[in-house]
Amino acid sequence: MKLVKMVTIMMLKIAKNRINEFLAALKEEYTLYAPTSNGVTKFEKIEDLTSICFLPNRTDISLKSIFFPPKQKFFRWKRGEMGYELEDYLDGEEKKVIFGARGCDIRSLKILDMYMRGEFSDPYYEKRRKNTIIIGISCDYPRESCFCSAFGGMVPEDGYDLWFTDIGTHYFVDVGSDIGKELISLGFFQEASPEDLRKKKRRIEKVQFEIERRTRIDLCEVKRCSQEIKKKSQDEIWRELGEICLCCGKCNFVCPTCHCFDVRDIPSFDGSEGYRIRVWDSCHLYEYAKTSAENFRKEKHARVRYRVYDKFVFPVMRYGVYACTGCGRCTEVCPAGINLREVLRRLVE
Amino acid sequence: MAERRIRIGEITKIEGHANLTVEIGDHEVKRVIFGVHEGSRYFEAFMKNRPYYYLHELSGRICGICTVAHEIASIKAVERALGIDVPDNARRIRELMLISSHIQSHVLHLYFLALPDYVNAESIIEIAKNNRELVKKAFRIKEATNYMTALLGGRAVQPCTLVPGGFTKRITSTELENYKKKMKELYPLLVETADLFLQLEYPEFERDCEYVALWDGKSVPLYDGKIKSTHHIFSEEEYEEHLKEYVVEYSSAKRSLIDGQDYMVGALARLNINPYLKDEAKELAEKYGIKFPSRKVAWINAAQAVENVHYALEALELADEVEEYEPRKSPPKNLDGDGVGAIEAPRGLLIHHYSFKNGKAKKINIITPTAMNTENIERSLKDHLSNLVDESDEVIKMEAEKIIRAYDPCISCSVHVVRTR
Amino acid sequence: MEFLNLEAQILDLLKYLGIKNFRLAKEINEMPVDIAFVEGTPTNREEIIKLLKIRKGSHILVALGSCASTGGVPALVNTLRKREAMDVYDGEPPEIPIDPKPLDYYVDVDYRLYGCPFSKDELIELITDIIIGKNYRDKEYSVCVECSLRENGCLLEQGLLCLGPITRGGCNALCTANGKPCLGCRGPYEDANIKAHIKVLLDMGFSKEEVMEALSLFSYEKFKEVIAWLKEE
Amino acid sequence: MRNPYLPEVVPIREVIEETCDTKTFRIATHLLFNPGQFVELSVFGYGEAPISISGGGDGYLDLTIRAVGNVTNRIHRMKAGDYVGIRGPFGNGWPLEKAKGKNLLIVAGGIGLAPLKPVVEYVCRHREEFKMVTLLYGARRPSLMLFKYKFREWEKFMDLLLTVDEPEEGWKGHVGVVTTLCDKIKHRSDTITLMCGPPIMMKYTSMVLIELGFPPSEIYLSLERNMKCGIGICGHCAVGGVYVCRDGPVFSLNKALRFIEKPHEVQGVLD
Ligand SMILES: Cc1cc2nc3c(=O)[nH]c(=O)nc-3n(C[C@H](O)[C@H](O)[C@H](O)COP(=O)(O)OP(=O)(O)OC[C@H]3O[C@@H](n4cnc5c(N)ncnc54)[C@H](O)[C@@H]3O)c2cc1C
Ligand code: SF4
Ligand code: SF4
Ligand code: SF4
Repeated sequence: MKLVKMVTIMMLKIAKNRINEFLAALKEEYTLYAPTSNGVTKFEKIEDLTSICFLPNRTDISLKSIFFPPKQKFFRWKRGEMGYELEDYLDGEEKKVIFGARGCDIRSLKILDMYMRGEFSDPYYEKRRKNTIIIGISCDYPRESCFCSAFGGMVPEDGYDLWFTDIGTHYFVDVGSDIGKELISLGFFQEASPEDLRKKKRRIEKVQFEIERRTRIDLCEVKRCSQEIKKKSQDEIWRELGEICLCCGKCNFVCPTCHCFDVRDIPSFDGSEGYRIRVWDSCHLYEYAKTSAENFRKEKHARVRYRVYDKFVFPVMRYGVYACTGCGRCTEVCPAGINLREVLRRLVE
Repeated sequence: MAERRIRIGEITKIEGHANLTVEIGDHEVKRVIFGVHEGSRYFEAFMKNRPYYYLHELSGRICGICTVAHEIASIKAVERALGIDVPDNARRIRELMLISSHIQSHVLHLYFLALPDYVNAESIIEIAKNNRELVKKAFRIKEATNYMTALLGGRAVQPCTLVPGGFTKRITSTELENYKKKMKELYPLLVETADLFLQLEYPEFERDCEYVALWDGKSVPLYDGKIKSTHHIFSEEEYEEHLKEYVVEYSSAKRSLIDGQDYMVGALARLNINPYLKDEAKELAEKYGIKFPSRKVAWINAAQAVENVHYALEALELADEVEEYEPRKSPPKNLDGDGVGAIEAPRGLLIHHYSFKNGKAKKINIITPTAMNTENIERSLKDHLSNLVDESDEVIKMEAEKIIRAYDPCISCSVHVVRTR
Repeated sequence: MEFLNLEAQILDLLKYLGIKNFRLAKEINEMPVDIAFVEGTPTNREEIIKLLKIRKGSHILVALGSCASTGGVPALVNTLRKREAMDVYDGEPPEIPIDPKPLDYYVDVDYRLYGCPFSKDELIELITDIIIGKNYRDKEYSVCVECSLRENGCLLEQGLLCLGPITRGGCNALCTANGKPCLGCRGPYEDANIKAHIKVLLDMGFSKEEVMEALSLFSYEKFKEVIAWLKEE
Repeated sequence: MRNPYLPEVVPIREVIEETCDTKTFRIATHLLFNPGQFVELSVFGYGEAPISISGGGDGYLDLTIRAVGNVTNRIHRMKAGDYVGIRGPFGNGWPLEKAKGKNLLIVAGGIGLAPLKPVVEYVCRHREEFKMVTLLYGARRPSLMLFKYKFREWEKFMDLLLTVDEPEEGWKGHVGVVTTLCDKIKHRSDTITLMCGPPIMMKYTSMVLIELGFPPSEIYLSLERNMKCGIGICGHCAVGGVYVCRDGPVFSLNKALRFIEKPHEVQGVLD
């Protein structure tokens, strides 16, 4: 008890040139995921520490697919004595460390948890999600499309084990959990000075200010803003967006909180065995809400509206939070140039 | 003796639709008509006025088999015409692609189209019933070669990484390693294949004609070289002076002659013109008493089998030299110009020739191997069948088909492409 | 042709299917058949008649590849006036050409395998579905979907002219994964917002000609109207 | 923790032909359910489909299925002894408790009678728990009516109002859409209405019932949506912020009308 108290008061930092040692030590025991760059930046399993990419801000592709891969096998079936034999494909139980997660990444995991580990828990997600250590890091400067300030800012309140902030030759380190406390006992960390703390604060404020300046919306009053958007369900904006949206689905796939999936059976030639898999799905696609009786979201504008509502209205009604992190990925990939930040501004103002 | 007409309405086991009519009278073959009755597709017409960066996409669709060869020839012509730089490395990778697609094409022809003729089977499906292992082997080679082409080209048919100037994607050392590994695995199978096909009894028929192939005086080139025939050597750009095309009324495919003579292109022509086989391949051939140059038409099949071994070795050497390829931009230096790309497709010499104005193709000429071979096929048939005039229709038909199939003609290719003025 | 590229699977497949009529691999050709795969599109009258015969003699007719299902590259000839096309033969074609059209212009087509070349995976899916009696459905979503599932970067974002957003998925985004923008070889899907995408491309700075070129490359038959509209604009 | 995506493999015990396109499959399982709940039915190789439970008893469940697509067509070719997979039961079911002591109006169209059959059977067993009970059932044609062999028994316990869109030989009953029968309902007030059928039918019937004075808060609808998981994760069934699989499939009309994204089933009602 005493130790814990001491640690929480202590301010820590780690020298940049010791990061690799630290990660190597972690890699001994855990599978390490960190950003890499091969045309696009994304989180990948790290075999070789030199392939880690230290980015100034978030990755192009979110870390969703580590826990919820685009295609995932549920089970294999095989015709047998007693009808069918099923073989489950629950996998990915290894202990993971994710290094280099951003505030939006961490918030997105909390949102995904809300969907996937709620009343009904998704075992395939659960299995990959548990035993995950998260080391987050502050952004050096925001991307053009970022608007996390609308959701409380760049540094999340919780959800990380360690949080790094660049203060020159060192990273300032915040500890966010008991596991974090264990990690700092590994011996790579040293005490930080009040000057370091000031540096950290200045650093974060600067970036934060830049994001706010661009975003110019504040959705922090979740309930009120959500109500505001809710009122606009018949607004002409939806028709406008419906005209230009290509319904390509890219915004859904890159979104770190989109979790829809389709379930498919892949049989062998004679159907005696096969796999049941799930594949990411998108609410912008024509067949998404199609049943034998009717297609319930045939018009494109209804699909566009649905996505915005499913981020800013429905989850608020259900869970009291937005299902958006302000990462701006959807805006960045949208070929039609639909900018979620602008859409929200129009809706809220 | 009354005149006899023997007709094969549709020749099977070749790519495309063609028919054959043989007219016999007075104990001699009066006329052989090798007709192509596929409708024309006017590639050269609609490729006109298309921008240079789409030409290889279109020409890749001329034929479903030699897509790699067509795309590469097309790109080569574009690059020459517009002064687009190609790194040496990219050139070599293209050569590797050509090699794996050559082997693929040869294996397809040998096992699936030619072999049934020599083992008296109706089709490969029948062979599969009795000798599953053999067919499995053929499929394994095909699969391996397709895999290799796909490593570099994205996919084996209609590769999607080729662009003027190089490739669209990074070609990593792992991919090159895998190519090499696969080729090594494949090599014994190719030797076995050669063993099998060199043993077969081919029709003894011999005939003199011109052979035409790329030539560089030291190897059996696929990608670069001068054009050499039995009697001439000329550069790619000079092809128009020597190869003259014409239309015959009973066929929708154009034909051509080299300085007034019919000529043969393809595996046999390549080996006849280029006596530079790798030792292993040469020894293998000689083990079965097969030597090049040779005038035996049916030895085309033997030549293909030998080539497989040769090119596999060639590829292994090449792959050692090749380094990783990083995509880079290399824009055309000029938008007007004229360029010829001649390469060796599996069935023989393939020439693409474009003239550009403002980046758009204004003149297009494509001569495919089969178009070059048709006149030669017809004349070979006439000679060969002359020795058989007294045989029954069945025998004549069968012998005729054997000869035609030996050439591995690709009818679709020959029709799809015709010259524009 | 691509059939033989099924390689490993083909022998497996023969356990369930007999191939009755396969001119390339086999000599004797029989009718009627259960499934007829037709590749390419008729180029002369004889072939139209043959196609009608095949339709009559087969239970299921599958249009294999771009040419058969959308008209494909050969349909580009429809951009020309007849005279220009015939110039190819120095003005004397052996036969008056007919316009390349998708097979369903002539006969009912049960299934289509889009693409040039069509996707092996889809062929396997179709054959499996036919054998086990399942509905095979055309993909009603864009290539972007498959591109996103592969999580490779987007070429359109890099400023290349990509037709992925309006092109029917099913190819597993092969070209784009290899760094080549989608040229629409599978044709547009029903729900595609074609005009909106054209606008996107124009806004990106591509000229009308460039966009028209790209659209007509593989699916001229399907984009005819849009191209005409674009010319008008 | 049991994997909710993993179906239980169970045999079909019996197949009962209902109409030309509908069959009832008696599945051997010990699952317990509430009327109005559904299961996810797997036919391996063909996929999964949500199917309402149309009855049950000792060691079995009944699934009444109309052949429209992959799963449903395939199961129609199956026979007793063949195996399928089921997951569930899912969904909230009909608010039977609320109806106790009140009048009960059951409105069904076509296959929509399947999820309502357990309610009807409950009424037959516990008639005393309700005041007046009416079953209003419409089908496209007389030959497409489900459970005709049960009607005689049901009639003993409730008012049975039947109608068809197109008559056939021998049909002496009412002709017309379901709404044309609504004025024959003998009870107006203090009535809980349970309704299931095609979207268009639910919409017009709701309108007419409201006009007749039935309050929307006492009308319950069972919605049909595309469903992949049945447990509110896959997202397909979401409508206006609720998951039909988890929060429904039964909703009060009142609630459905307040969804932000109005379900098609009630579009136009009260406008
Ligand atoms: C809660 C709930 C309860 C239900 N209860 C029942 C019940 O008790 N009994 C019952 O019969 N049904 C019931 N249904 C409906 C049933 O779930 C659907 O009919 C079923 O999902 C169809 O599945 P399938 O795999 O057979 O069809 P699928 O193959 O998935 O096809 C579904 C629909 O897709 C469309 N489709 C099919 N082929 C094509 C094509 N080639 N191109 C385009 N579209 C196509 C058609 O509209 C088709 O009807 C219920 C649905 C829900 C949500
Ligand atoms: S990315 Fe843009 S165009 Fe594509 S579906 Fe989303 S909003 Fe529409
Ligand atoms: S909706 Fe857009 S901004 Fe919000 S989390 Fe998803 S991708 Fe990021
Ligand atoms: S590269 Fe093309 S197909 Fe892929 S996501 Fe981008 S626009 Fe779509």
